[in-house]
Amino acid sequence: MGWNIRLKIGLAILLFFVVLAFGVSWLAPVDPSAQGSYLPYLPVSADHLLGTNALGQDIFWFLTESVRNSMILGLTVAACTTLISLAVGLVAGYRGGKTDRFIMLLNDSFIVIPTFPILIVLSSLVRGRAGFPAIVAILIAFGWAWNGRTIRSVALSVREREFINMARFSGCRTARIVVQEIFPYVYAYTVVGFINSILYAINIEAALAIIGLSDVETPTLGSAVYWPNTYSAIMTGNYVWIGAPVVAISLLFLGLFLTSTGYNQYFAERRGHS
Amino acid sequence: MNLLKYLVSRFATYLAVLFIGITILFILPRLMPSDPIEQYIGSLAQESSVALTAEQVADIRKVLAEMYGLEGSMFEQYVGFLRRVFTFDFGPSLSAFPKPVSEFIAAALPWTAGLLATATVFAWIIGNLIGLTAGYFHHSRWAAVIETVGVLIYPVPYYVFAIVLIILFAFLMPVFPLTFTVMPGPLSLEKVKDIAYNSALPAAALVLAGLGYNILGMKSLSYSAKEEDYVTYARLKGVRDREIMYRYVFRNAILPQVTSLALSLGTIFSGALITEMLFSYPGVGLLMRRAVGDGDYNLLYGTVSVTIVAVATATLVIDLIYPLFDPRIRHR
Amino acid sequence: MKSNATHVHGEAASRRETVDISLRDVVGTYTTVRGTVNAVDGVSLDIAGGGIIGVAGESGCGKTTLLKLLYGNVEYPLSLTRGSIRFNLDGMPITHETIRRYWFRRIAYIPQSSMSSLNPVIRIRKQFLDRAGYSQDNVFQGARGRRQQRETLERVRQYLRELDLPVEVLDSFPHQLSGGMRQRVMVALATFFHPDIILADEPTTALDVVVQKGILLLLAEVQEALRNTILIVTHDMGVHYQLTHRMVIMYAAKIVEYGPTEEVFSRPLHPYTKMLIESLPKVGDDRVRQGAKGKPPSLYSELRGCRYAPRCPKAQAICRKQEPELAELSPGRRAACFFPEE
Amino acid sequence: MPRTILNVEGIHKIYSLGSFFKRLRINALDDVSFSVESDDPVVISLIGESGSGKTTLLKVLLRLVEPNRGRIDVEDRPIVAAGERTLPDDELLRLVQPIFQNPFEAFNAYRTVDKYLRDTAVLVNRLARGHEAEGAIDETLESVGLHYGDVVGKYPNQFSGGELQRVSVARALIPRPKLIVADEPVSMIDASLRMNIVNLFRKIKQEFATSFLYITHDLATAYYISDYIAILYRGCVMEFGAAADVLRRPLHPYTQLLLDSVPQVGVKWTAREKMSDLETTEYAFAGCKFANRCPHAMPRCRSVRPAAIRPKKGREVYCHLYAEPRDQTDSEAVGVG
Repeated sequence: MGWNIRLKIGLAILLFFVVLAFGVSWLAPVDPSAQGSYLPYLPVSADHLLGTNALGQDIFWFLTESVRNSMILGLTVAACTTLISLAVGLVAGYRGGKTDRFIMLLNDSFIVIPTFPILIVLSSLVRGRAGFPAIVAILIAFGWAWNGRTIRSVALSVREREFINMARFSGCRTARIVVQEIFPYVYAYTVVGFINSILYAINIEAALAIIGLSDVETPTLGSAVYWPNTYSAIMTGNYVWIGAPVVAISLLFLGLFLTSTGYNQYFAERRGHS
Repeated sequence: MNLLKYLVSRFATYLAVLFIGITILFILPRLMPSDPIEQYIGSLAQESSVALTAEQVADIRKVLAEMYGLEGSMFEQYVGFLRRVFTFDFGPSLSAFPKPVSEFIAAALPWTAGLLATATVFAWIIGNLIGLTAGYFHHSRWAAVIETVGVLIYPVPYYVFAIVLIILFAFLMPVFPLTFTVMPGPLSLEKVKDIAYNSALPAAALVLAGLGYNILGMKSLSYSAKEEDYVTYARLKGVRDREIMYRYVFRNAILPQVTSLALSLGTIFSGALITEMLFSYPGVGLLMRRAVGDGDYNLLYGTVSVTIVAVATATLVIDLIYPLFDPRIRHR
Repeated sequence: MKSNATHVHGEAASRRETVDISLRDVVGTYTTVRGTVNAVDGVSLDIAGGGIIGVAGESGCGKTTLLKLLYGNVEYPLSLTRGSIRFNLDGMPITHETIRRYWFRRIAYIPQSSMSSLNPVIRIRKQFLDRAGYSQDNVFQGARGRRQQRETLERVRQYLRELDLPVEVLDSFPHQLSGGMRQRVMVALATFFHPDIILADEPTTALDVVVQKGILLLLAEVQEALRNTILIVTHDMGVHYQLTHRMVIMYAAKIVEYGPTEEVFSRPLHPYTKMLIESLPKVGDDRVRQGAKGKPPSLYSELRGCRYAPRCPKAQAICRKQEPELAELSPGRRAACFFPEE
Repeated sequence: MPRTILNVEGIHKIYSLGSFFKRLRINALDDVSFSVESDDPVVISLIGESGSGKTTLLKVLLRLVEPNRGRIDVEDRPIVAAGERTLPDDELLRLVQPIFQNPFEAFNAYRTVDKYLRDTAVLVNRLARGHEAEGAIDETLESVGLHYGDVVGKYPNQFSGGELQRVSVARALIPRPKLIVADEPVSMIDASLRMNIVNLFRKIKQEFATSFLYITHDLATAYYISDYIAILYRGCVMEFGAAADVLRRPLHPYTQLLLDSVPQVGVKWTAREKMSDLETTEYAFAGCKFANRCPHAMPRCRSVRPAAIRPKKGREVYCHLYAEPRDQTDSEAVGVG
């Protein structure tokens, strides 16, 4: 069973960004966030692939650094939320009953409560300082709920399947049953959830940065939009400065989205014929 | 499922959301190393050329603590905070002292509610209709085109739509205003037009951002509903195509979409806040932005509390409407 | 059905007798990821006269596919790749192409699963009316549409009373009815227009025996009153014995035997039919039974000769080389076997 | 003194449905008792329609569900008593093993089937991984007509239903249990192949001295294979006794109705029966649960739960029709048919 078109395109886009972030970005000749390294407003050329901005930074190198930081943030948040959602979802789904009802009440609350205003409160309290760890913590605190919900509902339905009883009478205890029997069924959803969490984390941090409430001194995809926005790059006609990060964000999100839905489809097809 | 059981469980969720949201809001600043009072005094000392005496500082501290609800034990503070939220009294605004925060919020809330409700309902209905058509006629070429469009716009975040719309329609083709400017005055046809003209871009950004989600969701739901036995049977009964599409496919596929709308309201609201900030639209989002800029904690807590209450209530309303769509909950 | 049934069905009763179904070399093909497979592979048969016709066979033999082809329910991945299917209803020919126009009014269908075959979100009443063509749309046509709808609903009520069904089911949603009641609603839906032919696909498989008996006897009564043709597909040989007048036995996409039910059971011609009947245990019968040896051939592979030959105790060299015709061995009895049972 | 193969005593199981305010209590098992004593292994059939409680009883016996009251013993060893688990889990697995209805549901589609066999050999039989476990698996597979090579590394979808059910039987046999509980084990298998599995049960019963609890709605295979039979309706035993006796000379009107409704080859149906659809209220009846549908129902049937009447040794029928005349205060109300 081959990869479908979505998965192919999505992985190709992600590969491009991974190479950009973790391969190419180390080659930057100077610290990309240092201001005044070059003359401002240099046009696109071989030396400066996307030109330079009003602050005398190379737009291309700044962008690679931004992509890297955003991806590190996304991967960190996604890894933690995936672990939490797996634990929560499996416990709620497998235990059922009162445990399940309590966890789901908590879970639904975290889905319904809008994350963004809470983050605004947080960032106003720390005033942009000590930004990243606190933001990561809040993103994790609010990020597990969607996946937790999905994993729980899968676990809940698998729990009722006959092969769970079969495993029990083959001598398996609860931990073994969860790992051997239930995990294969939630595995695909976990992968999809992981990718979606990357998107979620990068997205919210970027939103926060764009309105100046994240740690804008650290290059991220959000601060890459914040600076041209603050310096009115639109009015001064420096479209590459604002355009490049906007395109990068859209393309990265498209890649993540295509990979997650493509993988979902791929797995569903495989399940259908295996 | 029993209707009563359903309603009780939804209401429990509502209370849990309120409780957890408000509690987080209460705990969060108390976990932070920085103290809003010291921060305020610090900034005050910087701004004023005259040095403050120790007595003055102590006075300010006392006043601020009272105003922020930071007096007494943790429990007393918590009860006080809950009272503030449920009486809709968040104390005076600091940046526009002594005008109460609730007045600002009362002025901003209708704008946000109007924009958000219009855009969400619009995106939901249009998205579901397009999705239904694409899912029902999934073999046609148009369905593939629609799906591609959906895939392309779904992952694009709110702020990108906002920025792109600003560049396109406020700079390159300046047909819409860059910032929101509606003259105060009594409601007239003229004013409604003015509001519509000024709200067009933020509304468009919100609709675009919500459209992809609804199109893709409805497309896959109606596609799978079409495979259900009751649709096959209706077809074999000779029921007309249009009737199958609406009364069989749509009526069933819409149910998960209602639930999913309720669950995604928080995300939609977050998106609306940032859109308002980028368009300077005079809603709760902009107010929140101003509160952060001015270090106006009462205003900030007021707006964020109202946001949480509003989202939870809107979710509850959708959940309460749900049984109208699903007879299996209405009639046991 | 109550005594007034003859009155209601008087007009219907007079026009039957000349129904026949004619299959000529029918091949139905599924397109799957493993390639194409002929689930019905060259079936020819003429069924004339009314009555209840049973189609028997085990899983994968093609009986449900045959029913789909007959009903014209041919959608991807199934296709009719060869042959012709014709109905003759009192001199009116209906072919594979035109059948859709007669669905439910003259040729009706009863599906296997009544739970999933009823729309869960609309009332039973509307699921009657939407076929009758008097749905909400007609209400908008004003007083005439509303009156027509009322009249149709009254006829539906009347019909349910004839079938001994509580009229209240009309105002229920499917989930409020028991499995047996839902399946009786399906029977009522399928017979409301007094169709000439009813095709039923395992109509009682999911039901308990007591409820099953009620549904089957209801079908038998409907057939007696309407004097029409009912074609019933089921794997349960007991159901065939109780209900059907004639039966078709299928094996590996082919018809292997056709004849009056009583005779098929008392004197099966095809070794497969014989094995099928003899493997059934019975209450009160203490003989040791043997299950069948081997399994049916995969339809994906190249098949030569009689498809039952590898499992047949009587198979000779010719059985493996040449395919036997479904030949008429005695009046009304056909079997596809070189060495039929005596 | 013969052994008690299976003793079920006063089992109650109540499920609560509905809301916090309007509770609907379903007596899924309402005082179920029967007992089989024998020196030789036996097959006991549990017959009932959907909603009869036969699956709940199976779950109680396998301790997947806890009863509200009552006790169960297998081979003179108490499994549950008064809601308590009276036998350690690992001992239960060596005493009782299940076979499930749909073999494709009973094996995880993502795991190879031999893993279940190995788990059973290693975790239940405490055999060492490798040769020791594989030897035991191979030996057991041979007794169901398969070889280790036929199953190793294969996923469930690579088997036919009949083959997979054999693997399932082999797995249940590995611990050499005293009782195998088979829940509708042949209902998913084609009729002509069904007897292969049923005959396999007969062979195993003799070879391994294993008793079977065979749960089914199919009276014909039950007649063919069982030594004892219990007829359940709405959570109550209606009739119990030697299989041939119960099915050839049914006493309870419900057993008679059931036998009348089976579409059996050779005996044509006559009249249409009075039908009752599944009624949830029947679970709550104070008297006989069959009273609403019973053609012989008397006034007391609706108010008094009939006690077990023993017309002869080893036969029990829960019906007022067979009560001693002196108990029968309203015998003139109806003629006994």
